Amino acid sequence: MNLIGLGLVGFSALLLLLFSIAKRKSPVKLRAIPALTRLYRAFGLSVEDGTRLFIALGRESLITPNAGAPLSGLGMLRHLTERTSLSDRPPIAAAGEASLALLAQDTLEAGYQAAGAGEYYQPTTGRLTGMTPFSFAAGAMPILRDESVSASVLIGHFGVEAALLADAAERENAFLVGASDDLSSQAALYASAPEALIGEELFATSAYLGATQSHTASLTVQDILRWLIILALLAGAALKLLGMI
Amino acid sequence: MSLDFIFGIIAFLLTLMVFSYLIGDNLFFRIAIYIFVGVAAGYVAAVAFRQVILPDLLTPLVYGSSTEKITLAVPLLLSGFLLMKIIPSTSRIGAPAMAVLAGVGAAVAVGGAVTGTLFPQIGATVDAFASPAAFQFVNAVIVLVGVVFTLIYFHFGARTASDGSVRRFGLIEIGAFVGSIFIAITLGTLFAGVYSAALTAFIERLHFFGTFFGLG
Amino acid sequence: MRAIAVVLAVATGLLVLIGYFIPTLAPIQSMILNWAIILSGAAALVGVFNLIWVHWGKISRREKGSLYSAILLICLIATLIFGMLLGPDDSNMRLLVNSIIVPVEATLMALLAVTLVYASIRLLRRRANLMSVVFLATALLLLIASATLPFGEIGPLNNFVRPWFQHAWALGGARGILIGVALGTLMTGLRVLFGADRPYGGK
Amino acid sequence: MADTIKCPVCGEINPADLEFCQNCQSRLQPLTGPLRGENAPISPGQAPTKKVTSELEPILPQWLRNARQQARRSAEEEAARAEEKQKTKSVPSGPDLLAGLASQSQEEEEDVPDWLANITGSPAKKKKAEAEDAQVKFVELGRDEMAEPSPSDDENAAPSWMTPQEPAPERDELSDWFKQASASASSFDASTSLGTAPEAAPVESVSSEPEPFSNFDTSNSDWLKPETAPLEEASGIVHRETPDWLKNLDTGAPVVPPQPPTSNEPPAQTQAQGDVPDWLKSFGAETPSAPSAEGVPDWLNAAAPSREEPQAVQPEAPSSGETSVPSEMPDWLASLKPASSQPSEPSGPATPALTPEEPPAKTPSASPVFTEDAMSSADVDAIFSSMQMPDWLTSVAPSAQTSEENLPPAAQSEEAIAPVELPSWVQAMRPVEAALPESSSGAADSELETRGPLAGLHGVLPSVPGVATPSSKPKAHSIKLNASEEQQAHAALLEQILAAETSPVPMKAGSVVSSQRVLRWLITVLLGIALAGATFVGTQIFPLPADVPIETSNAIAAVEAVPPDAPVLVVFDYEPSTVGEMEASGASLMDHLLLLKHPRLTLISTSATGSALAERFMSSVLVNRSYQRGVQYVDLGYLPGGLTGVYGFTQSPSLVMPYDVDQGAAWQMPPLQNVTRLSDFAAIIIMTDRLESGRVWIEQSALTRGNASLILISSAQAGPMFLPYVDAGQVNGMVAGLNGAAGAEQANGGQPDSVVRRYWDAYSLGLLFAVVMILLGGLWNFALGLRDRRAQEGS
Repeated sequence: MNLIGLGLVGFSALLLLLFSIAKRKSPVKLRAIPALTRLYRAFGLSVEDGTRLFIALGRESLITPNAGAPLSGLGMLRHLTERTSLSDRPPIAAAGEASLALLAQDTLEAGYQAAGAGEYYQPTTGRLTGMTPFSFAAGAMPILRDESVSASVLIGHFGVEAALLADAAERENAFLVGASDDLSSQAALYASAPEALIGEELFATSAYLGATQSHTASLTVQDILRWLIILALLAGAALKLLGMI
Repeated sequence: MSLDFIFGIIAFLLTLMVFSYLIGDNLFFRIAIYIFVGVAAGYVAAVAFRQVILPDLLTPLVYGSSTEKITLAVPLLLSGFLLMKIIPSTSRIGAPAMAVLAGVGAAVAVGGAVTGTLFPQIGATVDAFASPAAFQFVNAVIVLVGVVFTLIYFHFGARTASDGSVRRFGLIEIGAFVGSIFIAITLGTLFAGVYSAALTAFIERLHFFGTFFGLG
Repeated sequence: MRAIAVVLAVATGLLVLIGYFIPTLAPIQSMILNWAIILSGAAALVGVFNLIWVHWGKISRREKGSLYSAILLICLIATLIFGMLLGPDDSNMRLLVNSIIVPVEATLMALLAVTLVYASIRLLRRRANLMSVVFLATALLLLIASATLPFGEIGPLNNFVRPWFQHAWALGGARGILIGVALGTLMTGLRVLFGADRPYGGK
Repeated sequence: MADTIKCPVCGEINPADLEFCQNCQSRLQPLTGPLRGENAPISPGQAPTKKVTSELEPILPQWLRNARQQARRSAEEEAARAEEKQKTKSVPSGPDLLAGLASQSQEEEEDVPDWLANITGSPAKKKKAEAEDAQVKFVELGRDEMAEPSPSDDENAAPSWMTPQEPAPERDELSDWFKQASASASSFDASTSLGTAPEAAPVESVSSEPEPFSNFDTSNSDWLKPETAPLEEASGIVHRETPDWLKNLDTGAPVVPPQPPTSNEPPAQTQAQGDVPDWLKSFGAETPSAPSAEGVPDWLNAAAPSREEPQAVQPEAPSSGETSVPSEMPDWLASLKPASSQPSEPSGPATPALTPEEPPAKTPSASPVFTEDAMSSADVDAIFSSMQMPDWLTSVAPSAQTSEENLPPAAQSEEAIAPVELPSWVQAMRPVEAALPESSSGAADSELETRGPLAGLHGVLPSVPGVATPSSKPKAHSIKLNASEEQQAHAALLEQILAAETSPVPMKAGSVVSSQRVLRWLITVLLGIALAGATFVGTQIFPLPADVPIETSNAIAAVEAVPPDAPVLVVFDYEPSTVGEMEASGASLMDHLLLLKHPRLTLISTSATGSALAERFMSSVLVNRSYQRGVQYVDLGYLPGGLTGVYGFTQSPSLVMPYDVDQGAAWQMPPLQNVTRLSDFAAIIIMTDRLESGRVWIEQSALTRGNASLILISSAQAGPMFLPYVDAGQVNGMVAGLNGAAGAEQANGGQPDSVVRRYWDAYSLGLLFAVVMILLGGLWNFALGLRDRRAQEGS
């Protein structure tokens, strides 16, 4: 089983490298995700009307199996910062775990520098709003109300406390997209968030918001692995029925 | 007046102040959550120091063996870099420490995804067909169909249709539609569970009130 | 410094990753993971100072809500000092947790009971599609199946429908979502390990 | 003299005898000739030197003295005849543009010889009128285009600045001077005057001067009212009566000059002086410069007379072959030369050099700019409308539009295109009005640009027939965007996107926001009343589910399988937010376990607050079992590191967590007697509210727990996600939420004071309340959602 796992990781890495380096004749076409389309538009509008973007990265530690979601959120934060760093009100990133908040600060600073506006970076735009799940949500709720936030993104690992942030955003008539890798949180966000990303869509935000080729290559590799897993499921079920495994 | 009674009154007042959010955002709710955030942060930081930094880093460095000291030199150095992030002007020094955290986190995420989710979930889906019971078999088929179509739902690759719109291959669109139904059923089921948990919390708070006032 | 950071991230990450599949590297993996645990503990302290820095700035600039920031700072510093001196397992600290953290968090959770009902009512106004209809129908079915009536249970719902949905119908979608999340996590982690994504800064 | 003349304007070749171009109707024959020698023109404002010729008589030859006396006698007889004529004939008052010269011309007519009288014929008027109309139209249309003059133009075109032109003393001198001229007329050599062009420049200059006035509505412009009143009166006189000398111009045949009596001077004089303001009399030049009074230098006003006086000799236009005129050109007439530097050859007039008198000609140039802009430039209109403009400026546009409306359709149609093709600021730069006198006088050898930004400049483009023809309509330029269908489609798409982006997003109406608030309050009140009633009253009318879930039954069986006094590891891995549910969920099972097996408990937590919650659980939920820390149970506290910490603990628990919360040697304490590994525990109970943390324990402990049973106590929100592990056998049993706890309570005897029993009524009520609210509210909002969608599709 270990070798299979290692082989799967190696195969995935190889595909990712190939699709990241290979030059395509035509750009990769991705299915429409209405939530991300509206999110992209909300970013533009918030920059135009001088309001603020708020990105919540969740409260999960980086050294857990759920680190993928916050890492994806950091990737989106980077691209977002590059595009909105010069707006009247720069975006604010909040985290519920200390190391994640520090990474958010580094990501923001790198985004400002990439945009040629490194001197405008403010460390206070990357915040630790709380160090427990609900204290993180409670600490982030005033930001939605007091700092003229017009668009919010919850992307990372959240619990059901994400529903409180979605409710606070609706009270302020602010646009919000919720994306969590936690199933209970997804259920709560599907009902309470104006827009919700389901499951794997969370990891596609960077590619949909105009990131590098490696992000679109990731989605291509995910599609390939997806069909391999489907084949494995069908084959495994058939073999199991036949008693061959 | 005992300390428990004083803290009981504080708990009651804080509960009442947070409940006031149902009326709308107000001063009392703000005060309650800022107290809560401050206490929670202080408590977690104290836990991190007393149960992580002290026993795992400082104590071994003082009382540990030379091997332990050498081994802990790296995290000690990286922790020193990390503490530089307290001051914005020296925050860049903490980059290597954050890089270690990010690298380890990515590795744990990849390892956990493969060994903790992919293999177990695929295995459990396939193993369900081992049951001879008809009802179990039906359930296994439902689960398999649900897994397959849910995976199809997430397929990202698309192509430009004749009408100019970007869509997925026809069969994939059909499969995605079926998958969306399974996803809706799953999220609906989980939503019921989330509401049950929140409702139980509500009831528990009401019982707290009842206990505080000697009711119920 | 940035180059060193990239090298450290890739090297430590690959060692930990390989340790999952090659048992001989497990000790190195365990050692690096312990380093990461210590670093996350140190990061918690830095994070607390970050929290103090943000709210102290609000107070010094006399921004809106600086009163709340002052309250937060007082509570934070007091809890931090007493927690470090007495330890989090001290009875007084536990009393603090049970009288402040538990009631507030439990009440915030209780607020969700109202919030979720309100959100469910508004859902079809926001997204009037089949998926939302199925979502609500399933939720209502499971809620009814979870309750009992004064005259007794709602037989089939409690005994058959609820378990069947939880064991079969919801399970398929849940597994599909979890597998999809795992695929996304795999790719995201690999991008960080390749240095394509550098959340720790850099280009 | 050449046989043909090339039109200086359009380049058309015309016969030499034509005065006007066959193509563009521009004047071909210069009307004035050069003035030389003693006849050199006086500079502007310079008074002619008085000549007392009587002092020279003694030195004159006899024949000349006789001639002078005859001349005096004849002059006296003529004066007497003139007086008689005056009695029977009304005073011929010249047109307003000649008003200033009327008396002067009449004065001249006293002694003016026949040749001079003949030039006051109707043709001269016709030429003047044509040229004047041309200039008025030019000003109005922005280019040299002949059109019918509008009455208003005619009136406004009246060069009222001419009225105060004649200083009385000069007139006296002129009369004397003319007497001498007439007396010595016969002695002049005709050859000297041959080929000298008739002096048309003054006429042209005169006709060009009305430009500023032709475009100003004097009735609206306050700043003009003081002067326009007399001007309009003067013009009225013009229309009532045309002087004979002007009538005669109509017939080219030389007529016997009338002998205007000198007595008709005073009336004309009085009328002119009576109508004209004093300041105007004293300094008539201010009148023409008045429209451009702002920014017009004084020298400009001073220059005006030099362009007016030629009007006096305008009747000389037709070359009658008289030779005495040039040689005997009076000083005041000589002063015209600078104003209209005329070439000697009409066929090829030299380009006039810039003379100090040219700048004055620029004076009117301000008026076409204003009128053109007001008429054709919306930009300037916008600018003017947005700024504080003086009254005189605001009054420009209406008058311009008036004159525009008076144009014939053809002229308007051309006008409708031409100005638009030229930005107003470019039009404002055109020296058209300044250059036109020369152009119309045919003084330009090179091509005169009358259109576009180069209008008024000479020689910038070659004179090619058919090019830059004033009367030709401008080429029709297609205004259609030269873009492919695809480009236009993209442009339309971009337009739609921009429209969507920039379209104002309607803010939620206050009523909507308040309705949401009311809905929240309604839910809060109804749910609060239902739950509080059931809680505080303590009803137990809702029975607990009789049917126990399979996973719960398995959990109960696993608990009952634990040996007595066996070590059991309890993992507290939930947040304070779910403490109520978790304590209710785990209370029955844990109580059942402690009641039956009296296990030795080891508590550990993987959340920072878990340790406190564990103590709370032991001291509140299980208070009846009176477990003491350090005796029946040990609390290892917080296990940091998440996955890594759990992994390490499952591998070697005593090494990872050697101390309890009181910093005692945990593994030496009674609850952990003979326990060194995870497999030494009889059971592992995981109390969690999250799939992730529970999954970590399940997966990490799978290889090291041995025969220890794994039991999950989960929150309802994570319960369904653990079912696969239960079904797969990785977990021996699970109690999920209050429903699972109800089943566990059944096994525990269903005690009425159990937590689940006390919660159940409120719980069932809350569930049913949610069902009713979501069903009714959902249907209502579904209908509203469909309505909104239709509205959006409709829009």
